[in-house]
Amino acid sequence: MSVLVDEDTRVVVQGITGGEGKFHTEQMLEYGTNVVAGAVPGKGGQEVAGVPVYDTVHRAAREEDANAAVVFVPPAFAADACFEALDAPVDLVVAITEGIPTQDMSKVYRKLQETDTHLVGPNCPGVITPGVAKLGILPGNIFSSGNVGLVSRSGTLTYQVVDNLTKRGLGQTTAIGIGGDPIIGTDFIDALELFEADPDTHAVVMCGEIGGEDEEEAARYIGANMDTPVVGFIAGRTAPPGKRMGHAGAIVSGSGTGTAQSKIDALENAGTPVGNTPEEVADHVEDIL
Amino acid sequence: MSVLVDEDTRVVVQGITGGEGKFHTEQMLEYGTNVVAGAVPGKGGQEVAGVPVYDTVHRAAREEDANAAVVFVPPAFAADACFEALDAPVDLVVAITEGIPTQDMSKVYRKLQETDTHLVGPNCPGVITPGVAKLGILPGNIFSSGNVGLVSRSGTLTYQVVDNLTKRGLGQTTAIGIGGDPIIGTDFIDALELFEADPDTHAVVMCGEIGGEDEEEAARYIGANMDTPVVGFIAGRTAPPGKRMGHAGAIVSGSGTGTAQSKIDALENAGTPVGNTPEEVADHVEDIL
Amino acid sequence: MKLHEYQAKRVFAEAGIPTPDAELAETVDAAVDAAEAIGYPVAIKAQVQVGGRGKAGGIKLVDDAEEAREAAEDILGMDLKGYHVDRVLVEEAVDFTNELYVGVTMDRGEGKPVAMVSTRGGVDIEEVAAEDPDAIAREHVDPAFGMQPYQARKAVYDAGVDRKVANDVAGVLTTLYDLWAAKDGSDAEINPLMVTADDEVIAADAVMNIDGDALFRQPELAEMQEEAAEDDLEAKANDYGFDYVRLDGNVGIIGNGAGLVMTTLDLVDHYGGEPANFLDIGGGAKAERVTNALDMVFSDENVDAVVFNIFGGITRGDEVAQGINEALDAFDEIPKRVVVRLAGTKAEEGMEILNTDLVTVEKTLEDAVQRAVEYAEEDSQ
Amino acid sequence: MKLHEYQAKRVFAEAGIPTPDAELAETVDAAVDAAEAIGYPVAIKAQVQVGGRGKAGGIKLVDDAEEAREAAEDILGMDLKGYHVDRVLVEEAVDFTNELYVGVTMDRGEGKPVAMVSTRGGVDIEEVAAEDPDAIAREHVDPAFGMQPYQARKAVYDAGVDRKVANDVAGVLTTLYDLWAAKDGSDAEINPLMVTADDEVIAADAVMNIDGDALFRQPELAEMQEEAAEDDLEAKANDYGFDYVRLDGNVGIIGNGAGLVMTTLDLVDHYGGEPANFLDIGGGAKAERVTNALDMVFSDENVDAVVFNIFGGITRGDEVAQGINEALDAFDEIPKRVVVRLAGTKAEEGMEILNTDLVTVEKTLEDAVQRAVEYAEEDSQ
Repeated sequence: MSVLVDEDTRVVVQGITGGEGKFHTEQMLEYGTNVVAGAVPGKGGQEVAGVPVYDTVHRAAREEDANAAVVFVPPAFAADACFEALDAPVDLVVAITEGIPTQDMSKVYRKLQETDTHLVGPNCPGVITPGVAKLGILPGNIFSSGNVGLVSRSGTLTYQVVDNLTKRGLGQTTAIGIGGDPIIGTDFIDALELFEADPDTHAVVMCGEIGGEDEEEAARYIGANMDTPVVGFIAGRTAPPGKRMGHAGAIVSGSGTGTAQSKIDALENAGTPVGNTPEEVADHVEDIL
Repeated sequence: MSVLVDEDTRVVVQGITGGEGKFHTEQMLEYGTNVVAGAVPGKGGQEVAGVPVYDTVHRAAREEDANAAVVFVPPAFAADACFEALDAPVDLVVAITEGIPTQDMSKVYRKLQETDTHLVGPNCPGVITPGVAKLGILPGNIFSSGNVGLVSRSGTLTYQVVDNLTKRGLGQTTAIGIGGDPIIGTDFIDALELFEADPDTHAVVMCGEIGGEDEEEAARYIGANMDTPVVGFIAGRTAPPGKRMGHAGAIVSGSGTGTAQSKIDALENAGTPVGNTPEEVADHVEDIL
Repeated sequence: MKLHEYQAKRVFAEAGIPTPDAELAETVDAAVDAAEAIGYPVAIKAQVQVGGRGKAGGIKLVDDAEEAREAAEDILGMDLKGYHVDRVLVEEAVDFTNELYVGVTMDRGEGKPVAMVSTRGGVDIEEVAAEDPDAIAREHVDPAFGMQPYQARKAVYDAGVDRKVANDVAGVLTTLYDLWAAKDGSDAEINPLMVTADDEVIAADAVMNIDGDALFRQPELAEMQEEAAEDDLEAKANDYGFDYVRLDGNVGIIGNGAGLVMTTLDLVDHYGGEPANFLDIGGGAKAERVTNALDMVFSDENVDAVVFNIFGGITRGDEVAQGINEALDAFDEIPKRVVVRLAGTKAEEGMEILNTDLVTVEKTLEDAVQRAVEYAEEDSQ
Repeated sequence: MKLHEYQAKRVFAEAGIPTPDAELAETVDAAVDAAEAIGYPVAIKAQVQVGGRGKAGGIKLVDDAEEAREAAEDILGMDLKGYHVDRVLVEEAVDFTNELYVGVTMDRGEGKPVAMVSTRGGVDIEEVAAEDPDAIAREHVDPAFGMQPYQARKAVYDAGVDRKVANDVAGVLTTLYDLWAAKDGSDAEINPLMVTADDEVIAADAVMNIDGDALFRQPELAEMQEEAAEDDLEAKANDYGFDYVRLDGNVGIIGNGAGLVMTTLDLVDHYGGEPANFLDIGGGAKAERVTNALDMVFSDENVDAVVFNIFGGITRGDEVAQGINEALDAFDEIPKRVVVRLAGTKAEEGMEILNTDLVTVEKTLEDAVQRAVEYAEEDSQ
């Protein structure tokens, strides 16, 4: 089993005719993902990598029974693309786009609360159920099928941690890159809840980073609600307070919470071991399984 | 028993310091309504008719345990007053104000869907549970306590019908003037549902008028869901198509539905007798009880 | 409040919706000059606020100055469905390959705005809606969020608009929605939205109705409001602030509250009479309004008798009675017999005050209506 | 993007928020002239984009021309927390009886905007928030509806603002929210919002930060963006479009993706080294960006060795390797030793391409970091 993505996931790619959209559609197809349609206004009737393109997501969903959307639309139009996917509706929207204005995402987030759709991202690498399908830009070859769920705010850090797991033979049920933006759809707690409910996920790796309170809240959730063991990793231990490190999320306010140490403490208090290095994360997972 | 308004209803009057607000607060108090507070920005600390005034509805609700609001605020500010009452929150908002811009009400209606509050009106005479309390501008003396529920789109027509009922000794559980505006909170179906659930309401009188489809929809609801007998009345049989008769609602499009006849037919098809005159309405109720 | 076509087009053009070259003219000479300046063919269009102007001869297409003069002479001053034409819009005739419809209105039933697109433009859209509802794509809008760009595209593609102009039509629809929302529109329509051979879109007609309750915050639009060129009595009612509709019968009706007044009309009919009008004096009616209402009904030469039916809530019976007495006192001879029925707040006090030398008093609605119907029959001229 | 105080005040004033009389000056003479024109007392305020200017000597209150000249001489050209002061705002000193705080920001945790009001204005509001959270009234706003008037009033009354100015303060807060929403603000603050003896309110300071991701649709604000008067290397990073933070250590770090680069920093620390910087070259990095990144790190005289850590997703290892070869080929002598680790998309191809005469190649992150820490120790100057 898996979460969010499985054999029945039928994907429409929004922005499939753009450079990134086309490249990653090919990559997704190559990985075995069931990409059934593209959606680009004005490009209906065309084909990209053998996939039919429609003018609207609604039509793609209707004609091809798409139930998931991946958004490769430029930032200025990406919030509208998310609204469209939520309205179609599809069950899962994975928004890859980086640089969406925060106020746009605040409105998307507001709409999201009224739907049953899962939105992953934006500014995220996507979701992969190894051996089954990937939605997004994750490099498929480093993943392997197994019993570890993974949720991470950071893209390439996810790959690093997965690489360490896979090389030890610790395969994954599903890996979810939730993205590092100030406002995201699926957060740590949503992902942890999904993994907790998945009988095949025997351990979860959660990769956080400095900034915000999401890891602290996730730690409280783990302590109160989870039977599945969790292993943590927190990036940004050496980040100086007050400096922004790339991600909008990765800023330390210097006020106690939001620092790497407060997150590590919160996780450890919830009984979640935290690795100092990606290798140590794999060590902990190995100990558990 | 009754619906919407009972002994536990504690009222805050929004706009209590205005001419109408003050007059009808006195009338409501005289009728025995438990008016516990007023709310007018900048007038906190004053008193009107012995009732303490607060700057915000939230404070009035907090300090005086108000659970219902009556809105006597001028049209330009009335939608904001409704938002405030919904947010406080109170269980019931009765908006008396006439002339609220329709787009404002569309937004209030949108917000209303996310709450558990009943909004009655706007542009309505209010709600009365005879002998217990009245919220609004209805003349208390024509009502009497009994087993008939009443719901009406029109103010003075309500009084006329009630007068006919009362003079026959047919008292009321609760009478609800839902208002004649294009967009209202509680509609016929909402009111019918409340009366259906009230064991003390043995018959319901529903007064409709030309325009819109609400009576037709209510008729379908009655046919499918109601055990409590309903008697109908429809104003505007002689109205020529295409002319607007006062209420924004009272316009006949000439397209078959929305006419008095289509509404009468719909009600009669649902087994609901329709009176030709207010007297005949009382006749039908008398036959039923 | 309805805007004239020329006003609506100005509002649309300012917002960036393409409209044809046009000029307003109040005289035949001005119309011909405008036609010459714009270049033929041009359309000469009566500026009156009724639908179906074309069929009624209010729109003419002309190819030269002579035809322009003839058309302007015909249209200026004509009576169009009861409206006097005192202005024409002289407008570039657009060469089109297709006529679309786009519109925005409030869906009462849903309590939210709806945007509409159809490829069946250029004809009466209500007929299309009745015959073939699927020919109109409808997209409901969340009023809190406003129309999202994808919604405009969805409506346009759902309607089957050609992909070559879909983007432009979606743009026009988005602008139209934003205008509708910003200007407190009740309806905003472009019918037809023409598509030219070059795949350009242009608003060949424009409808914009404004929510009268919102005019207080739309000062620019409120200024566009003109004296209604309507029936004199309806204009008078407007000045008095009454809701008034003139009908064909001879029983004058005055009351408070639309539902009760309609019921009074229905009862007149029920008892064999014919209502002469609908007149709602509204809530809280004081003496002056009562006087004005009687003036209204007495001014209608069709009226043979009057029923005055007040059920007080806000409105106080004693004040109404006072008003009736004062109003009727002012006449040397009261022109029609008046039957009065008061109920509700201060009704008993009112009944006592009423001067029965001037009016007939009845206690119930049914009796009052029957009496007025009798009087009207007796006094029928 | 941060606006300067004078820019934010202009934006606020245009929207109708009262601000003091003020003039911008770039020279001492201009500052004195401005002070004379405004009338004493005036405040001379350094225009640099850091907080705590007052404590650091960047704001002076003066009573005559002599004091104005002295203050302008002191402030213009001073170094304020690493920023060079080349402009001062000369501003009417407002006589106040009370100092309030009003602000609007995005609450990340809730995913929605929050408006804030406090009567504890004029001091560091973050300290107030930490010590006495209840001293700040917070009102969350539904981003679809925008802030409703009652919400502004509620926040103002909840904060305990005096009833006499409550309405005006609520008006300022509403305007501030609308500005924040219309201009894609990340934070908008007035601290202090002064209350005068006449019960007028006036924005004595102004903060407006704009969401950098939204500048594409805020052309007027984008124009206000100035060359950062920052650390040269940070300015360079900005030109290159890198996320870059300079630190105190001697191990230069280049990587792709914020989380991975932070992790690389953490590992340098873990293995006993000290990171010299955070440099994220972002996704899809091609040869030119690699060259620029190496140029950045080599330009930092503190750097003794470099670790280049790429995990490809969008980014292709072969392209990165190509870029590294090209960049290093251009040097007669490579200034620091570079350890490269490639993983993910096309990593193996990349490893084969890499010229091991120019760089040290390691297969794992841990090995790469350890090797770079060793090199940095060996080559420490």
